Amino acid sequence: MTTDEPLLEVEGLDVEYELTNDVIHAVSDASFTIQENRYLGLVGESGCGKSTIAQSLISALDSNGEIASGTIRFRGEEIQDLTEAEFKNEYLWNEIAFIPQSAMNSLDPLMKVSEQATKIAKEHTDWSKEEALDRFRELFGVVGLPESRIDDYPHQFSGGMKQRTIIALALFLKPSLIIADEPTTALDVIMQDQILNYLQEIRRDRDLSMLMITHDISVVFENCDDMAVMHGGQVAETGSVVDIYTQPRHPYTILLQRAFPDVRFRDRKLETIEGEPPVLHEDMDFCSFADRCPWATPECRQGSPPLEPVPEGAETPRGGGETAADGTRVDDGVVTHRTSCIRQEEMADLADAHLDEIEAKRTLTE
Amino acid sequence: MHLGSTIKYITQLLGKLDRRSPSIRSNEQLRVFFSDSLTVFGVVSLLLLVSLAIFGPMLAPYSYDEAQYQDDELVRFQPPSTEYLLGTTQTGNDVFSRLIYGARPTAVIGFSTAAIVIAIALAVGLTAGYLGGRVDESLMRLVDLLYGVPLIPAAIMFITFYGMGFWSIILFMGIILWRGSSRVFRSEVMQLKQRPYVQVARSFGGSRPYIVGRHIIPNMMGMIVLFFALSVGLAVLISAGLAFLGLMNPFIPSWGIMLQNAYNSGRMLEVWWWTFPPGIMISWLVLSTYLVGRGYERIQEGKERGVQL
Amino acid sequence: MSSTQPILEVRNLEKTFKQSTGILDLAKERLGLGDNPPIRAVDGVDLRLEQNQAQAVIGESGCGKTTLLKTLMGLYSPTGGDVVFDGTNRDEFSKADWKEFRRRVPIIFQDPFNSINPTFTVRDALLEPLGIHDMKGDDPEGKAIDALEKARLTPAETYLDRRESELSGGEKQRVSIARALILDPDVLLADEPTSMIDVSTQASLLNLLDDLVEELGLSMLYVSHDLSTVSYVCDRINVMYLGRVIESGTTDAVLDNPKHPYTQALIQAIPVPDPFSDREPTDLRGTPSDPINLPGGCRFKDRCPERMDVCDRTPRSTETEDDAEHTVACHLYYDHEGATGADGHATVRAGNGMHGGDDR
Amino acid sequence: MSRLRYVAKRTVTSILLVLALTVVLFIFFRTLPGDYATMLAQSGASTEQVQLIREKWGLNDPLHVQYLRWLGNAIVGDFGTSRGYGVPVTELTIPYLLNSVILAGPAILTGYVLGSGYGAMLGNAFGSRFEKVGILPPILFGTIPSFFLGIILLFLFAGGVLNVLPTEGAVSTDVVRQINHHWEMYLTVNFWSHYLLPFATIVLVQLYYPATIMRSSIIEVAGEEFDEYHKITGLSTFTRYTQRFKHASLPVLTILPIALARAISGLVLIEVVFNWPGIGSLLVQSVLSRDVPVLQFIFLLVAIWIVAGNFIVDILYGIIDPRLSIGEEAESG
Repeated sequence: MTTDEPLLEVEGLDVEYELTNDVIHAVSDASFTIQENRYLGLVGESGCGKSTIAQSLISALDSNGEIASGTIRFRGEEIQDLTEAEFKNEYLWNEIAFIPQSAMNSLDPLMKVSEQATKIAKEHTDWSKEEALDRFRELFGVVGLPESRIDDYPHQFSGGMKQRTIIALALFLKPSLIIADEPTTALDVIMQDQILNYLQEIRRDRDLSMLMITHDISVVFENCDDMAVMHGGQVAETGSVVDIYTQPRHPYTILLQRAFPDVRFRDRKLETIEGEPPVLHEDMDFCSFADRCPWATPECRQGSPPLEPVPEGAETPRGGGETAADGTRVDDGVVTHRTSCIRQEEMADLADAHLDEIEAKRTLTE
Repeated sequence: MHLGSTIKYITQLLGKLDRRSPSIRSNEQLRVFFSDSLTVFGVVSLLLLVSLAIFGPMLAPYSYDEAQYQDDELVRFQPPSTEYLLGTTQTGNDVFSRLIYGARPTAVIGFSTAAIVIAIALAVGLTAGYLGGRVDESLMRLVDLLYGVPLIPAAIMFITFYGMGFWSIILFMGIILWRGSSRVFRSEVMQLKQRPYVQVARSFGGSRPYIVGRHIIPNMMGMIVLFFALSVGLAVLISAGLAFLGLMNPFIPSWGIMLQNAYNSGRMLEVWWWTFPPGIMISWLVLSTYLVGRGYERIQEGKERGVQL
Repeated sequence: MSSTQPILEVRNLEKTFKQSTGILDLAKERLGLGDNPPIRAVDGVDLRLEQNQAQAVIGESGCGKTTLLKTLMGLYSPTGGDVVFDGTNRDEFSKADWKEFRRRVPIIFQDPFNSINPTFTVRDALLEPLGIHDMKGDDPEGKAIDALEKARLTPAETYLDRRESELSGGEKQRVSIARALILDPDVLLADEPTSMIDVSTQASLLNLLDDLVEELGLSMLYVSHDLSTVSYVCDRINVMYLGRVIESGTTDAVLDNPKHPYTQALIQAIPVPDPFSDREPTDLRGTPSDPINLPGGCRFKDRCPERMDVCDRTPRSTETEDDAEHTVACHLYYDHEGATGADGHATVRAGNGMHGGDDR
Repeated sequence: MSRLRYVAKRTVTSILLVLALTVVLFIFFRTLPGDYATMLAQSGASTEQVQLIREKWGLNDPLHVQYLRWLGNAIVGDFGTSRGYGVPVTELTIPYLLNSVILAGPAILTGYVLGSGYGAMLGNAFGSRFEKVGILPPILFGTIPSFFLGIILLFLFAGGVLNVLPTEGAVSTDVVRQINHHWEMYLTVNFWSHYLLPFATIVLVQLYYPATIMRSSIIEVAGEEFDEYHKITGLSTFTRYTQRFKHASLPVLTILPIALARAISGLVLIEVVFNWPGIGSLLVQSVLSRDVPVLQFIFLLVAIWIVAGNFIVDILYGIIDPRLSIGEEAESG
């Protein structure tokens, strides 16, 4: 299933925004990999740089933003130095597509939905107009929308229908990677569930990887295979979802999980994380979580912490059943589990305390 | 879609165009405001012209209507010389002195019309924006109707039948020109009214005048000052047009009247030193008010698009 | 539940808006030409808020929960039903009663970034309610500091002279809470105060609200679309759908033993932070219909997997069999012919808890 | 609702609007303090003569009777006779109207198109040096009084510096003698040489509104999500800019009626400066001579001009923006 080469590899990425008399280090030394046919969740609070990463992957940074250093390799090819035009001809929409954050008003109200599709096809493929329309009509059916309505205008569609149209447009040229920037944030919980479920369905009958960007850790745990937790522009921890749930090795990851409300354990006291994410004006040569971390030591503030692999943990993954119903949940060692916390050993017993409490809760309610 | 919602749609669109929240809050924005050279030129010119209007008469070498004689002969149509910096007019007056004197009436016309415009526009904007519903709908239809009134022809009718009173013309312009700023004020009030801090004040039982005085108007000050400046420019522009058509009181020497006298002398193109200075001064005043407006608008656009200008 | 009198009671509350107030539509309406059906945002809601009790009103966007809150707050006047505060019906309120109501029932809003007037300092924001109710007394500053401390913004003195732009999202919400507490209220109305705040500071706000209810003996009506945050703060949950309360009960009863198909779908749709959870996606299709041309009878019938032909008649809210406090408005649970109460119906469904421990 | 019904609806409302305006105008003119009869009285006519005049012109009947009589004649095309020239109003006004339409029509259109195009360029270059300074020319032409701009152009081209173009009038007197029909004048070179300067003045004056409104409208649209999405899906800059222009042209269209009303004000001044025998100068003459029927007809033309402007905008709206003309049937999907 997985060749040895990852679909997308980001190494030591730094992205900066120049303001009139100030430089914002939005992303510092970020590294993560997306394997073929796997979903990676990029999770973090507002201002942690996750949307900046998404934009830098498709060279759609704002005019005052630029990739300062680091490499982005798509199937082994470096793409971070490509100009917008070069990237557009080789990769945009044929290889890498995008689902925007507010899908509701991303469709041009003055353009028929079919017109939007034909314009994309005209730009990136050599299909004739009819061919493009046929393919889009068929995709419309797949997405669960009436094929007869592809010539309607967006204002004639409901919110849910617009969301599905955006997904259909993303799938239109059969890309191998879709970047979804907070795809369900603006949605109600039932519509969010339908759309997330649908994003799982589409990977059954096609080879597809996805980079899902969200602030909601439970969306990542349920829908992604691997994940990267970001704080203050740095990648705090990355690895498979199972690794990070069963053996979290970064204080932010642990505290974030404990701060996240879980409807199943209602009387657990929510963990609060003091302070605010740092303002990224100076060079990030320290751990961005240091000021907020109860276990911070002076070393944490000297030099930006590298991502170190976490040694293999206990055999049977704790904190959950042996294997989930459909077997995909066992960590299959595809992605190495790495953390940027230099005190990762001490984090182990902190993580165990957290897991003990969850298991105690679980047995209580059975 | 029946007509009602189309009008609403178009007003919405217009509202959308005006919905920017233009209050200058942080001093960072003031820094951006004054970093733009054109805006600084606008502000400095306004200050200069206003002080000219206040101190003008004291500085002028001669009185504006004092006929000049040289060895007892009327000095008519003299080109500029050391004695008469900008030459003399048909009736032998010194153009330079008349120009300086002209600042005050022009400024008075501009500022008093602007005061009336802002007063009415604010009243209508606050009522329509704050009350909404039918009141808002009917007031906005009134504004649409007023927009259909071409100002100069209407002014011609008004002046011909109701006389050339200095203040009656100012009142007339004020009563029609408020149409522009009232729509913008209304959409701003509607926006501010939805802000949580206003709704909390209302929930505590804050009375309507309290809410308007303490929350709505202070957050609109930036915009009120801007539209006051724009109205000054507009009023000066229109009154110059009326003066040119001979419809303003000729004994009040505003720049418009100066230009009209030069035009009526029949030798307008020859006596360039008499024709051009008043025209340039009017254009300079109106231009500087519009430049202040432009500087203000760029802050809002910059803030909204997240672009550091 | 204490049999004492509820602090705030709502009986069959209705709030409808005219679709458009354009003059043309008015004329058409007068002449009886165009049918201009009103928007029925709140359509017959009943609530009983006991002393020192925190209740939630849950629903998707557009279900009328914010309209309900604004009507309770007095921003909108109801078009039907009545609101009883501390025993007296609001229709008989004198001017003084209204003033007293506005002192004892403050509100905190969702958007932290516009919660304080940009031209105000924190001191101005806190002294405003005192000024309106002329309760400044001799030491207004002391009251402001005391309120800030209650909202756990310490050291309080350093906050008084700060401007709105110098506060973080979490701090702004705490100032709003302090402003609500300064007149020592009885009921706190909250419109999703944590939904625009990051998770890390959200937890501290939820804990604060929870403690305030206990320490100050407050009652709270907490409106939200997010069931998981609400379960940390509220004792009872009312689920709203298109203007009507379709289920109401204690937090544990509603979450562990949801009865109404919509509530079951709402709970089942919540993602849980656990990769091993085998939560099944809801099979609910479609979205709530727009509140203008509403279907007759039960408003959920077009999307309901358990739809029966009796659903064309509006269901009554009845007590469930095993827990009188847990009511549900659905034909599955009562025999509509005549017999009241939940015993009659043959196919009474045993409530199968979605998230209870039993199906782990 | 199909586009046809949308157009039909707009036509009906426009006609109703014109009728309403005629009522307003009629009342306004009839209640003027210095109407024709009293003016005659001031110029020495005895009271009996004034009474005779009022009787003859039926000025004593109740207002609505006078209005209905006026409306009856108007539908047939008879707008009364000019008091000053004793000639039917329509006959007197039409040549002036033609001169104005030939001058103002193309000039306003050119000004609008150039202004919008220039404004779009500025909008798309938001934040650049060009945009920062580029807005200056339209503002300059918008803030210089239109008649003064005319004087400057006359000074540059017709009087002072290069003496190329005639200073005033629509056609020189010798040409007038050669032609017998009014419209033949439009075929002579002489006319077009007179035409150039007033045309240029109106174009320059008209640049300001479309340029500034289009600029800020493009900037507004460029911030919308669908514009971001066009960029992310890699559409060509040309397609993106065309879509932006389409969206941005809606507010520019919305202010077209306002610009039309302003254009009439400008027209009066420019026709006086260039001595152009258009409706503007006729208006000034008739006001000074209190020629009420002519005035009433001119103001009616102005009203029709503005209502027509609104009507055109509505129709263009329906064409550009489907949300207006194509009904909404969003089903739950």
